[in-house]
Amino acid sequence: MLELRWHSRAGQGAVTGVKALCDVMAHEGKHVQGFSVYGAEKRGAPMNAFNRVDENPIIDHSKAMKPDYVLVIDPSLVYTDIHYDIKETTKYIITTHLSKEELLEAVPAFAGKEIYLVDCIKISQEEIGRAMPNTPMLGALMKVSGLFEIDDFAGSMEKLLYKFPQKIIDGNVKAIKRAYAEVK
Amino acid sequence: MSEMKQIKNLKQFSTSKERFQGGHRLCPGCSHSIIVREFVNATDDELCVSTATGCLEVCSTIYPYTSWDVSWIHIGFENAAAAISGVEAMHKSLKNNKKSFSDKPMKFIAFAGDGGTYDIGFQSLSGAAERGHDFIYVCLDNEGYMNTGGQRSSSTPIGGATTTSPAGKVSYGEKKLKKDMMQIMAAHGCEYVAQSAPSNWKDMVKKAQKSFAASGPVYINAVSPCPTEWKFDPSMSMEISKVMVESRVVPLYEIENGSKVTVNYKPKNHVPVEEYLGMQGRFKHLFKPSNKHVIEEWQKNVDAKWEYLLRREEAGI
Amino acid sequence: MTEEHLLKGWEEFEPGATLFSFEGKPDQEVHHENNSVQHSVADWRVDKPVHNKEFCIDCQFCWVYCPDTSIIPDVDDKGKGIFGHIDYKHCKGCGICVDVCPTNPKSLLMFADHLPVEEALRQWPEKEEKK
Amino acid sequence: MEQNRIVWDGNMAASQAMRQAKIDVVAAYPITPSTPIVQNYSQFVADGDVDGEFVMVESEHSAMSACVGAASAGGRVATATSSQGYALMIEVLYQASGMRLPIVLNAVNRALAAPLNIHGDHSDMYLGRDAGWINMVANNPQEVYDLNLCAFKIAEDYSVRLPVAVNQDGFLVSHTTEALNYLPDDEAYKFIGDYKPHNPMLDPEKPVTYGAQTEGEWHYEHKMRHEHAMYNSFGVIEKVLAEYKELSGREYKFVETYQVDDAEEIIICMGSVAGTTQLAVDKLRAEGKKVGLVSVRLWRPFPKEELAKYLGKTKTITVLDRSAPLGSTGALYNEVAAVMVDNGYNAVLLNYVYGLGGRDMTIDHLTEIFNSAKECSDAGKRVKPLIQTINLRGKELSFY
Repeated sequence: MLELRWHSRAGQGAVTGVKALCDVMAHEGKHVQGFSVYGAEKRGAPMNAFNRVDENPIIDHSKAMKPDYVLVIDPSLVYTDIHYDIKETTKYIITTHLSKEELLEAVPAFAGKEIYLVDCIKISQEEIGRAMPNTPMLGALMKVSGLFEIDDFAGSMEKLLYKFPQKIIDGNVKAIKRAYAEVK
Repeated sequence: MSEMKQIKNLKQFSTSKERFQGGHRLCPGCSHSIIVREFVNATDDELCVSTATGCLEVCSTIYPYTSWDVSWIHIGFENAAAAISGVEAMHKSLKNNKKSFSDKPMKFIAFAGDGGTYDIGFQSLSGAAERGHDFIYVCLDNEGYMNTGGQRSSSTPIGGATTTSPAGKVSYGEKKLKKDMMQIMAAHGCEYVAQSAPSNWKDMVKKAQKSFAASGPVYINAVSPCPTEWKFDPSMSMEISKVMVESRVVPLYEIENGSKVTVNYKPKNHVPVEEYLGMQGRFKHLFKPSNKHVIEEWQKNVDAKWEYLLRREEAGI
Repeated sequence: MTEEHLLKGWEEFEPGATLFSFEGKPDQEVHHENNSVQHSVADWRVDKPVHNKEFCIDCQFCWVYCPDTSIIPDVDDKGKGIFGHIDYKHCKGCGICVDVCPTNPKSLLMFADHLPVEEALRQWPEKEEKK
Repeated sequence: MEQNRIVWDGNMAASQAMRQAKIDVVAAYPITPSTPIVQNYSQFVADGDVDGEFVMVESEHSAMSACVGAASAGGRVATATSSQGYALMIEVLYQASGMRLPIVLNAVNRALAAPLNIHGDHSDMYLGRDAGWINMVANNPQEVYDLNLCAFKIAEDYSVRLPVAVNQDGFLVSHTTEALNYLPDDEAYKFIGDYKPHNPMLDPEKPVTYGAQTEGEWHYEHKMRHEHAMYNSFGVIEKVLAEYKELSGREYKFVETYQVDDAEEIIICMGSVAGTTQLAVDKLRAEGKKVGLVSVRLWRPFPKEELAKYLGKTKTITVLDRSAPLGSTGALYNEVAAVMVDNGYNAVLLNYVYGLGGRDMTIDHLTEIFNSAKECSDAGKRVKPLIQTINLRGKELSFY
């Protein structure tokens, strides 16, 4: 089973990102589960969302998870505790404008961890026109995980977004591809 | 569209098909059934009626009997308006989808006492009125919870002795003025809001017919003298109702489209409030010298309200 | 007291305790056994109203103000409603019909329930002089 | 039957089933976590995807009242609610069932205040236990969808004519996105069938009175008629579920079981925890432990006979209740205990109060419960307190 944990701020689209990943994976015949931890908090509060993907039906409805990937879509969240319940092989994909060196210096807790960086905020601002780091993060995930060919994934996302104006769809596709190319 | 039934006089009206039958278990002399008959017999349209818990509900449908010759539902004390809004919504839904049971014109009425209107049913009434359902809400206003032994409601007038606002050594009974439901319902933007009294059958029938002709929410405040809890002889119900109108305690007026006030009847001879109060046991204690000030306050309030209505009418707002 | 024939077993009732107003269609005007018109409340009455045709002007006030639907009108040859009869099965003897009767002397008066109507009519008062 | 695969959460699954049922009137009021059902349905209305009336009332009390009015008027009716809203509806839930109106309620289960909590437990479902509704429990979005379609068909069957609640765990199902299969619109509707009105208020040819007062001479008979309909519904529910299996390939039983045949320790539960428990069973079976799972699908009417089939040979039964019983054993425990007594079974019985306010219940917790039960099996008697807690902070707490 593949497990992912998202770290986001309420309103940044982590839940939408979780659902989008579910959609695309389910389309490929996988069993999926997406959920988040809701509270009474409003826009801006740190929050988590989760994905499970498997070949078999997913019947676990607990929140217990040792994620294969930790996705951080708000740059400031690296300073909070995002390291619980991880395993040795857990990979981090982090939205930041910092370089790897700068990040390690700012947050020593990342030392010895497998981290990948990409500036999803900047990418989404430039390609979609607003800070919506969720879809570019999925592009970066495709690169790091190798789950899908990027063109296939971008094509699936394009279909998924059919209800939106063409401009938004195009922007998202561009952002996904750019994050795929830029993640390091 | 339904056609308005021609009702010029009682000779004509009394040929109506009766839609509320005898054999119900209301007290002798109860005004509720008089109002109901004046209302439901004033149209030939098909009717669906909901009724809040209360005297009318209990007494007209004690199993195994129903007094209603039209479809009728009772759910609870506080939800007559919500219940009829559901019936009306179903009617609309079936009509829009060509699944109606009948093409006949259909109207929807909720009857409730003042407890089920002014107090516990207020939210449900406010909601249904705000949503703009095509329904008529008739409050049978007997100024208290008469179904359960005469407790106070927010419709009980000042000085009224009830079992929960009794007069005693240091109390003259109810301390608060009656809630002004007419203005509240007008403020909801109801298409038609009117107050009537059963003793003036022509006024009641006219208002019923205006209600049936409306397509939006309608609120009718029908004052309903209660021989049992107001404490007067059952034969006097219409007498009391008449004095309520003549003394301007119950002005017969209407408010159209939320603002336009018309006073439908202006009594020519001045009947003091004292005369009305003196006819009922519930106000007996007000005639003690120490409580005289309450009667004075009563008269002041009635005069002020009357002046206010006349000025609203004159100003056309 | 409930009529015996209505006391059925649980399996015989309509689900949901619903009641019906009519046997057949409403325009056939045959009331269902569960319509309260089938039920007598005559035993509520202590005094009864008696109608005196001699003074009646068919104003129909008694019809409109009867809370127990117990003034049953007739229709004259012009199609107009006139006084018909009193439905003593449903009249509770409240006396409103007497109170609202405008004639002088009144065309409706209350008498003890056990008094025969003929006797009541014999006791009918004279026209009252205005004071 | 060719089916479409899609990703929905439990709320969307309920909303889509409602859309396919072509409901005549939905009267609803939003409350977390069932709010998305009301929102989704509003969007269907805005997009012209539903033909019926949608009444956005001012409270849950009025929502159910309008549903009762609409159902008695003569058409298909449904709504959704949770928790405090469910509690506000409760008076009218009794009215709906007593008047034998086939309303479908999506009950997205959530804790009851105080203290306030928006997450899933079964306090609200338990509150409605005696309200005379058929209650089914869906453990994931697929089941929410399937049971909704079945609910309309069961409720509207003439011999049943009872309202049906489809329960799902708040957030754990309602807000959890999963892949599921759904029927094409026309097939789903064909399965449910056209609404067959019975004593509609709106038929002027047959005026009907709903909600009369039944005093001493009558009330008992009417309540027992209701009771009879409830027990009688087992057969119809079974038939509808079988028809649905034929159509969709998905099978539902009153009581779902997993590895119970030779099980010495059995957990009995309701709701989404069943899936997690199944994984705990797998884990322990791999270690050679004889454990099993019974998940109750039909909460009312309670399938006593069906349940009895699985409890005769086991050594210890642990019943999980997701609601604080506050002064006694849990409601599900009580049902199970009655089945044991009625059948002369004598396994050790344990009761856990778990998962309140959405507290997590993991495979590890369930393993711990099974292991605790094993100690009773080995001892041949109850060596643990009757009521225990799991994943609760603070000093160990148990009762009886």
